[in-house]
Amino acid sequence: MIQLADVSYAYPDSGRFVLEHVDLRIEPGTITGVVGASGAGKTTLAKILSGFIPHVDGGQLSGSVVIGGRDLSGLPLAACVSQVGLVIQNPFNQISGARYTVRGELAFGMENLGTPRDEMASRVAEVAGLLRITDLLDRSPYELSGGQQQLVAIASMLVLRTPVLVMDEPTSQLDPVGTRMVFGVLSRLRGAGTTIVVFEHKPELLHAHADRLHVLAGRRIAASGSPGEILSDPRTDQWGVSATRYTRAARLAREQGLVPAEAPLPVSFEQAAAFFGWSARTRPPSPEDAR
Amino acid sequence: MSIAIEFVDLHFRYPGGVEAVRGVSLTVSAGERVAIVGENGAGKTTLVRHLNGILRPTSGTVLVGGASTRDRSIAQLAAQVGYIFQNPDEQLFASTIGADVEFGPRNLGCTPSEAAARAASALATVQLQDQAGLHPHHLSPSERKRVALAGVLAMQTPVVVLDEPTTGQDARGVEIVAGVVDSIAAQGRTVVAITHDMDFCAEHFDRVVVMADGLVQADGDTRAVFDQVGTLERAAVEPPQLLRLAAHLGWHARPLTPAEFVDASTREPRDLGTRVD
Amino acid sequence: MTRAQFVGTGSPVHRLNPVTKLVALLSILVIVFALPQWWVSAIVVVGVLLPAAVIARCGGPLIAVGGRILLPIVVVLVLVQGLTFPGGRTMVWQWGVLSVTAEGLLFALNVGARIVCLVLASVLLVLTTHPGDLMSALTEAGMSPKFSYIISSTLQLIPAFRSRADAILLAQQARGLAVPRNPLRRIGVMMPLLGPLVLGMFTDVEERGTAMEARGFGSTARRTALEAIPDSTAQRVARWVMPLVAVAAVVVPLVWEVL
Amino acid sequence: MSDQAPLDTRRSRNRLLVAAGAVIVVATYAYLVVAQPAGMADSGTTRAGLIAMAGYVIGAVLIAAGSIHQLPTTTIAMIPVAIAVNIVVGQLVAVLGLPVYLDSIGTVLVSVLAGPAAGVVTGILANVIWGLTLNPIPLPFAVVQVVIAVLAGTAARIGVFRRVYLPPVAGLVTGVAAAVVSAPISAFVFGGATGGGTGAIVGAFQAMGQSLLASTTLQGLLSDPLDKLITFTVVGILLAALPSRFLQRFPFAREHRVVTTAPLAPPPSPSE
Repeated sequence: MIQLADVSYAYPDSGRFVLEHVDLRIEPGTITGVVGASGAGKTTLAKILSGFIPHVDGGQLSGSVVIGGRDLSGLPLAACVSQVGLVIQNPFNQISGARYTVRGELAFGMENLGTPRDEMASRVAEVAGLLRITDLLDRSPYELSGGQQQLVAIASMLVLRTPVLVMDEPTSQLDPVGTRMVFGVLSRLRGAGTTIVVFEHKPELLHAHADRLHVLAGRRIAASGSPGEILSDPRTDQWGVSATRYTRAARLAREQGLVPAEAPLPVSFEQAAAFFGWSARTRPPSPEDAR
Repeated sequence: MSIAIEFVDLHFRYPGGVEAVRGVSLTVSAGERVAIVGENGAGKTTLVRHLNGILRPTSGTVLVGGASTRDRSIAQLAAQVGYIFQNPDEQLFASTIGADVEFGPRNLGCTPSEAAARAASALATVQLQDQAGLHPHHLSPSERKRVALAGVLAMQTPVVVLDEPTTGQDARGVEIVAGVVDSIAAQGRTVVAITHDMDFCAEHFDRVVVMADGLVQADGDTRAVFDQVGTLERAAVEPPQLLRLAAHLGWHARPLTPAEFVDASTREPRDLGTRVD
Repeated sequence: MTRAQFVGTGSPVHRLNPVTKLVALLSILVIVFALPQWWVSAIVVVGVLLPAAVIARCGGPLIAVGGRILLPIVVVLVLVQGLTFPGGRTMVWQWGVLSVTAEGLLFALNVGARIVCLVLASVLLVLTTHPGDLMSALTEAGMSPKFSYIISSTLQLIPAFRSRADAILLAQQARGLAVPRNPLRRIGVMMPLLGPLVLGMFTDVEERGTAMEARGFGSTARRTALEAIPDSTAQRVARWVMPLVAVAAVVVPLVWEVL
Repeated sequence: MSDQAPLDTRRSRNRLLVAAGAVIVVATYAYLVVAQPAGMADSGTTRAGLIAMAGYVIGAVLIAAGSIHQLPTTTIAMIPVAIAVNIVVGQLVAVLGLPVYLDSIGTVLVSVLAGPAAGVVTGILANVIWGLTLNPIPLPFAVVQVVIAVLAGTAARIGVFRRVYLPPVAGLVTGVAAAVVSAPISAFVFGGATGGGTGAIVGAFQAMGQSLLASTTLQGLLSDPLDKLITFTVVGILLAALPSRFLQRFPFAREHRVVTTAPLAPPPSPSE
């Protein structure tokens, strides 16, 4: 379990807080999405969750960050990174370049931690199969496309098998097919007990895969709830969170009085099909239809 | 202020030997809003990079305002074609946002006061007027992308080319970029955009060009192109959400915006809404 | 030229342990600098380097690359020292005010032979050794993994940075930046070009540091390696014998002089 | 290594390596220049080449080894990027046809932001990279980079980069030092011929009656000070234009107030 209690943070010498009084509770073996406008502090929160703040970036951190019963500020960085794997936003910078092939790049983290040779080879093969990059293993990571590099960057953390994974926009360079595949892999990892925190803003995928969403706005957690609740909330625009076109159309229909005001708004394609299918037959959808 | 652009049987082969554009002929009239869609490697960026001379045709011709781009340098074409690159960090350099936005107009020969006025108005268009005195890197990446957009808008070119303008933008950023596209077109200027965001594309462009394998696969009115399901699938393009939903519900209408969708929902035959299980 | 030009022919020279080759290179350098007569270098080039290049099937690239580096140096060396060597007394050839001295030519021959040896030996090592293998082998031999990371990472980053520099140049030209003809006025276009490159560097540096820590680079655990480095008893012996020969090349002449 | 004792031993071992390297470099220079072994300049068959090469290379290796161990991972991660900037800027400047090299901007930036030790490693490994990319000529000159990095770092520490007009002065001084230190290598290893243009200049000085070492020193003094002056000036301008947020990330720059004397922002207190 991950628990943030009253966390505030200011970067060194900056004179202002980027996060204030953040409380967050994340259950083990779940996928948690964190959404919010660009510049709302998502990358900062990702670094707090993985111990890089305050261990590397310094600055002023108050409150407590407890992961698996231990306070991160009391642990050395090496212990933090063995608990929490961080996938940073830009895959180009996640790739170390210390090795000349994707295979070597994937093994690099394990080499640093002293993983035995046979074990390294089998973990590389397993993760590469999972993310469908087996045919890239002997290529140079720098001659790959942005999307392929992003898959390599994700794989380079998955091989370390940390109990917690924090991912900062892990699908920013992927096409829809790649994005769905990555979320599929995350769902499998959750099934195996990994706790995943993903900073992402693709509403359809969050709705399909996340167990819970938190909204970061105005330097704090502005709302928490199920993906359905958060993504159909009337405040999405104000939070800088994008709603699906289904939700927007349904909201418009509700504003025009075409459906009852209490009807829950759809987020996904399936829900929207049900919503507008029913509305077209003039029977208002019941709350169960949209869930 | 309004000029047309034309590609005539354009071929382009990279020095490595890959032929990225394999015979494209396309005319864009002044004031059109054209979106070019297709998966990575389809040749979209290669095509539009011919508009301001970054790439030169292997064969074929590119006409901007009726004249070939052949004998004009990138800097000369810059007065006619504004090109907004994907990555703002490859162009922002000045110590204030305002100064950076003035860079383009100054290069085009504007007086300092004119450049400042243009910069102010461009920054207002992207809603960053209050940040003009800050360093570009005080902003979030999504805001920096809007600074780069303003830097090209301030050059007031008759043609504006946008490469993936909504990538990395949050909800509000997408809305602002959409507003920019609409306002450029309203002034009779031409907008050509490459985009992966089909919903954005459906709501703000008159015309869609689908590319795959260096060729144009479909070209025409937005609604008509997004209805060519087979072609889109071959080009690995997913139709916009609402259009897909309307088709799934068996509607005749092909709505592009939430308003059109809701409007259509009241007019569609009611018994057709039962295909849902 | 900033890309490592490894030519992978899979020859016996390629398959040697990279440390063996590096020790050989260093021993050769010590020998030719300790015995500074031109014929020592000539023997090393003809007797060791060229045969090794033939075995490695890298003769062509070695001559091409080595020639490109050496030709200007050797030409300048012979001309400049032949004509202007301070210790020159014995005139061999005179034309107007120009005079070539025997001492100057001998100096050029002695120095030039060593440079040829230095360049050819280094280039041969680079041609026959993948930089990654060299770094892995040196790390295994006790070099700090930090060196290995910096070298390998830099070699791979350079092409990416070069395309970034190209992209910056294009982006600024698309904003109307024209490069002036006057070289001094060109200094004015430096900031729009260097600015984004250096600013980008800061973002990269921060993210790369984080990513490296996240992958345990700061770990104090005993590191392991994915790939095994080939080695043999013969090579282990050679790695002792070659430096001994080099030391002898330094010590023997000294003792000779003293006696 | 969580306990204190090994950390201390390692720290003193690192200092010892750096000190030994520095002593060897200085001794080499002193022997070659001050002691001027008899007959050294008269033929190519003295051991001056061996001494110059061995002294400088062993010195550079010791200094690099002693310096790299002091650096935290975040600083190490910075070095490849800085070397790439060195090389790419050098090439950009060449493409633009500017009359300078500017191939040590990255090294100077690292020295200023992360301290001389980081700069030393950057500079030395930049020359190793050149060696690995098929031009071994710069390799014996690695120790010159040590001088540049140490002087740049020291300049930053004493506040040179807080004023616009001081970096050019520091650059000039650094350029003179670099020229002086590199001269014995040019003379005794390469016979004055490290390249076409520079070789011709060395020849011109020799024709005027200068010794080989004096000629290579004078040749260096013609180009290095101007180049380093421009390099330091450019770095000064870049630093002045940087948002403070970037500089706060570097403990050395923060601790020594490298760029500004402005007071630190007071730590904020949470609202409510």
